[in-house]
Amino acid sequence: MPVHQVTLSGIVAKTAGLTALELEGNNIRQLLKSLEAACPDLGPLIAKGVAVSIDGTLYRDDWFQPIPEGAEVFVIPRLAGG
Amino acid sequence: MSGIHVSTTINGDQIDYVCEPEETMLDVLRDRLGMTGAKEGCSTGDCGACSITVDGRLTCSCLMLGAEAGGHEIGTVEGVAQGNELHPVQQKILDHAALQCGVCTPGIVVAAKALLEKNPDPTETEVRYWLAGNLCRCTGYDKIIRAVMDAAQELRSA
Amino acid sequence: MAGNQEFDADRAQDFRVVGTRPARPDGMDKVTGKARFGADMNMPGQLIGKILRSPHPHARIKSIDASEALAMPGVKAVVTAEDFNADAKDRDVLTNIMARDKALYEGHAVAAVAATSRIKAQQALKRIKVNYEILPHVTDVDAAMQPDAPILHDDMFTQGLDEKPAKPSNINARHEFGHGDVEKGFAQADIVIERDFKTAATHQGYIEPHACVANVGADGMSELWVCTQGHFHVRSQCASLLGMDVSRLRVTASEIGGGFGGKTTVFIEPVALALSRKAGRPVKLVMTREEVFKASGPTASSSMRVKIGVKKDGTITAGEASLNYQGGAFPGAPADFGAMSAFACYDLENVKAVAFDVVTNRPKGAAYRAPGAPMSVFAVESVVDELAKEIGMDPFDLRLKNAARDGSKSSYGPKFGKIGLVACLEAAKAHPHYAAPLGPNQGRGVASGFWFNFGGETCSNLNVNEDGTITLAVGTPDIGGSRASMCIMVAEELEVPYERVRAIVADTSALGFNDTTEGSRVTFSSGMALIKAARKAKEEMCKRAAMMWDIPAEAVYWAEGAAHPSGPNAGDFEPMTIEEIAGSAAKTGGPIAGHHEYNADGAGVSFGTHIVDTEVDPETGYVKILRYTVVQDAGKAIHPDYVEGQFQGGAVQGIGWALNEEYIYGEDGRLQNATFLDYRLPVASDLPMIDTVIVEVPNPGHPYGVRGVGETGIVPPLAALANSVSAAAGVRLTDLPMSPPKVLKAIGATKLAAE
Amino acid sequence: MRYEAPGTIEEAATLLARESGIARVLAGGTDLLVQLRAGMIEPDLVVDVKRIPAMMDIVEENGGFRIGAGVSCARMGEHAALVAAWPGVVEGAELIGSTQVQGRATMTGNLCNCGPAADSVPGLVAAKAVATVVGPEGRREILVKDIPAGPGKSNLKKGEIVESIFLPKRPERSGDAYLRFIPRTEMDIAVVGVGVSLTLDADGTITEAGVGLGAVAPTVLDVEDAAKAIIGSKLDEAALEKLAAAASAACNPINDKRGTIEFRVDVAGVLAKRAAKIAYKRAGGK
Repeated sequence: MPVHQVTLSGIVAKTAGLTALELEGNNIRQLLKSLEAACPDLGPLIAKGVAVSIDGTLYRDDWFQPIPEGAEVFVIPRLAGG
Repeated sequence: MSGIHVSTTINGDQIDYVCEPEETMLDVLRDRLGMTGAKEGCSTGDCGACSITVDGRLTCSCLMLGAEAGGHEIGTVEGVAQGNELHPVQQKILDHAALQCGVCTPGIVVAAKALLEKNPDPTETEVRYWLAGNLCRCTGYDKIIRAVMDAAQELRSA
Repeated sequence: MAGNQEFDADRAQDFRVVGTRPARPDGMDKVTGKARFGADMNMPGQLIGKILRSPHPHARIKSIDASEALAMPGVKAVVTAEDFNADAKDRDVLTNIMARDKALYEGHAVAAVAATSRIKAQQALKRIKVNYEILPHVTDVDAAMQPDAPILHDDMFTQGLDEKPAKPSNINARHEFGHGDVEKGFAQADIVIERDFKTAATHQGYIEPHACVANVGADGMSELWVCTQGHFHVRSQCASLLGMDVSRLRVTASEIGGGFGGKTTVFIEPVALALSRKAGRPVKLVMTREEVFKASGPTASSSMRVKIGVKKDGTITAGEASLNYQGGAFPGAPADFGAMSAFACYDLENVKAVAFDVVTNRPKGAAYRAPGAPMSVFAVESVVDELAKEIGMDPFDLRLKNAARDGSKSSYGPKFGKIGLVACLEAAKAHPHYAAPLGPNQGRGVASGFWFNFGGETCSNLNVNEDGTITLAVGTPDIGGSRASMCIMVAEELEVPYERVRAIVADTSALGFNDTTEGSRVTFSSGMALIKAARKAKEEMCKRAAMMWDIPAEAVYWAEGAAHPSGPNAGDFEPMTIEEIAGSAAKTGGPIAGHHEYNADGAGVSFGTHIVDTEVDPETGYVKILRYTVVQDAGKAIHPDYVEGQFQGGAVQGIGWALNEEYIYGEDGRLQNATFLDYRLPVASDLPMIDTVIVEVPNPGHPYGVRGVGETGIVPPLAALANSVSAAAGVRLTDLPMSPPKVLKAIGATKLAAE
Repeated sequence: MRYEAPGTIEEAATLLARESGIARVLAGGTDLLVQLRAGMIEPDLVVDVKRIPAMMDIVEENGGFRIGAGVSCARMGEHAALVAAWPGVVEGAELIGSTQVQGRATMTGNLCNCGPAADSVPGLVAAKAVATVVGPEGRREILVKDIPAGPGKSNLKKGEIVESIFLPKRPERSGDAYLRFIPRTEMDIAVVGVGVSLTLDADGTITEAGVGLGAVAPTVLDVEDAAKAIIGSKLDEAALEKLAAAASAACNPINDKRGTIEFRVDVAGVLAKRAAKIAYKRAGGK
């Protein structure tokens, strides 16, 4: 599986206690599994919902969105709107 | 509580109803007569969504008791179009996309029609002040004002 | 590049229906008064529900005795917290719709009655005895953060700190975004400005109060008619709150009289269902305007500090924001979005935004158009304006020099894709408005703003009827004309006249789950679903034509609303119209339909820039708006009238927020202005025409390039007005709303300082 | 609640006097219905006076105008002679609420609610208008300024109804004006309201004046010091400053959701000057 440089933002970073880490995964679901394994404290937050940004596109759910090699990946709080 | 019998005219039709003394004209229209075109946005006369005319004069139906209507001529949004023929105010509101959610629209239609009957050639400022009691939260009023001005022009040239 | 590359640039060259302005399908009913909104429905044998609400901002509920009320003639049911599912998945919503142990704000529901008339229900409320133990309260965000503040929730320990705090507080969470080193950045600056800002809580102000009619059968079969932005979400919430199966509850979305985020959650709906379940009859529940103000979901008030450093050449070296938002009695103030949006218009090396989500004894906030962004952007854009004056640079030039561009690293982390901020700034700078002369006591302000926009779960159906007309079913309530946009996109895709297509908002039993109409998502998400559904239908129709022509399906293409053989080799056939194909559908395999279900992504962020001129009466502080221009990126305007309408409506809501709208609380913790008389929405005579410029930088994530347009428009006005009024008054205004007493005081203060 | 719509004012007064519970007069109803709906009052009897012909007319009388208590503000605005004689009074009446409210609201209702911010009252006070009151003991006349006793409280006795308001004959070279301050352009309650009425002599010197101030005290004020400040002047700068100072000095306002004490005091002076200038011009002054 490809390894990505992942940046955590906002409360995701604070809960994890770090802002960047290397995670592997072909898609969002695998990435989030790797993240939860690395930072068990994030379990509840991930279950509640986080957003993943891949090369600037925000995904709210969409587990099977592929993550290309070398992509810019952020895990950020989940968004809502009015 | 005792019901009050009221004989009145609504949109040209002779109508009789019984209402409680506490009921507003808006309650009567909506709950007793099934005429739900007038909307209850505030029940304090501040939003204009319940606008009707009484003997041709623009009024909030939430500020009038149903018991007061006896012998008067009531006009509601349901009576503005003649059958399938829209009044120019209605047509221009459609043409200018002067509605979004549309809940204030019946009140605007009744109020604008009343304006143009009184003042066929209003300025933009006159339209804005006349409609100041008709709140619209969606449109910022721009397209509504344009629609009313346009309807005025059409009525004048008709 | 990841992200769905959906945009078809060639196709966008020759749109025929997209970009036109046809009448909307629901228009006729709305101008004649026939359209049915939330309160326009009645069910046979229905009762009227009314809710008893706490008069206290904070009180323990020691007991509730409804026996007298229940004994009154005409009273059929009373419900309290006990009548809801204590294991509901969203505990905050459960506690908000009906207070459990404590009333947490004035207006918090405590019990509800169903009776044979409104008057009887109202009388019954007075006979319900609630024994309260009054507790100390707090309504101000800064006061609520103090260590000695009355605590709302004993189990609230601030999240997002390095260590879990030892004591509970009213601070639910701390959020932080940014990158670089702001201290280093400030050290590089020639000028640093730091200021404090405040904004009052405002309400979405939709003209239609919340309304619903519920009917729960003895067998559990239930229906709910309701004005909502998201009937699927209402179904999901209500089923959980009442402990029912989702399949038992069918929710129909009425026409909706405005929402702006305020109708994205439930308030009275579960109560109506609970009353109906108990009474065994349908129950209609409609909020009064006072209830709407006191017990629906206004937006946050804020207290903020912003610091920005700039070099003399206009390079912004660092930006820092600290934001305190209170969102009422439960967690969820949009502080995180405020922090993410604050500096989104800038490409900064050093940026940091910290935000606190704080609870107070006010109604639980709901979303309001670009939740959280207008406040923080107001603060940032005010400081940017001041910096431009300090270094003697045109405010557009300063913004352009530092603007976020394609590929810029956003202030909240990820890099931007294709964005339209620079296009908006350039269009605004070139607009004649910006060059128009100003008179005495007049000022001009400009500001930009940003919103993310969302996609989300979407399920739409398209049916080709037997006469070749098209019916569309969408699951996203239409609050601003979206049915017209849906018809336009399908007419474009199928190359049929707009008038041949009709869209309806289907109830929850007819479609799969749809996310709510929120996040400016509908034209993007439901629109893309329908484009894809139309493509499936086209493919099917080409197949049917191929079968009838007895040629391979690949040899047929769709154009001008008809199937065509792809060339002489395929065969010599006259085009087969949609009417012909639909008319013979029964013999060629049955009904023709298309549908698409997905979780939409790639919504594409949207930027806008506003210009406003105001005149300040130096003797009274009265602010008159002279001229207003909105420039915003729509990606692609499907129905330009409704895009303009969104721009204009957003701008005017922002004007209200900036000048006069506010929740005013007394020392007693009670809301003092729960009427349209004293909660001052802008009226028609307050405003000039709102000019619009639609910028179109296509969103790569949508086949037609659509970006959501609903929310961004409310973000720039607060700052644009503040900058304009500050210029006109000759003094910087930092406290919203800029009501006349505040403006006059500020002018007076400057005059004294000058002496 | 009972609803009655008698045909004469005597019947109305009798109904009100006999009611042992809470009774209310319904004229325009633009305040009464709001209070009813909100449950702020629960009257036992509502007496609609709009079926009393004598209360539904504007009559010219001895060169002045008698305005029936049931006459809507919109009708006042449509009465050309009234508007010509008392533009300031009509201005005040026409600022009450929206077009919709105008069609129903009455000046007398505005007066009898005794709201400190009633828009039509400062102009009436400045005009020294007189109300005719009918009660169980017959008819009497009372200065408009003496009707309000405090916020929501009147000096009328049980069973008394205001039948009409009389605006006296205008001497030549007279003018009046009403200005109010609201944060919006429409639909608000006055934060400050000022009515000024004045009469000039042939060379433009003010010989008589009245100044009414609203929303700055528990009742609308008749500010004699403000009137004195401009009497004998041609409304020069010095007189205007004295007027503003007197108006501000008379204020005894509160801080509330609509405005602060300091704002009201300041703006009362500002509006007094502006209203006086308009009235002066209307009176033919230069």
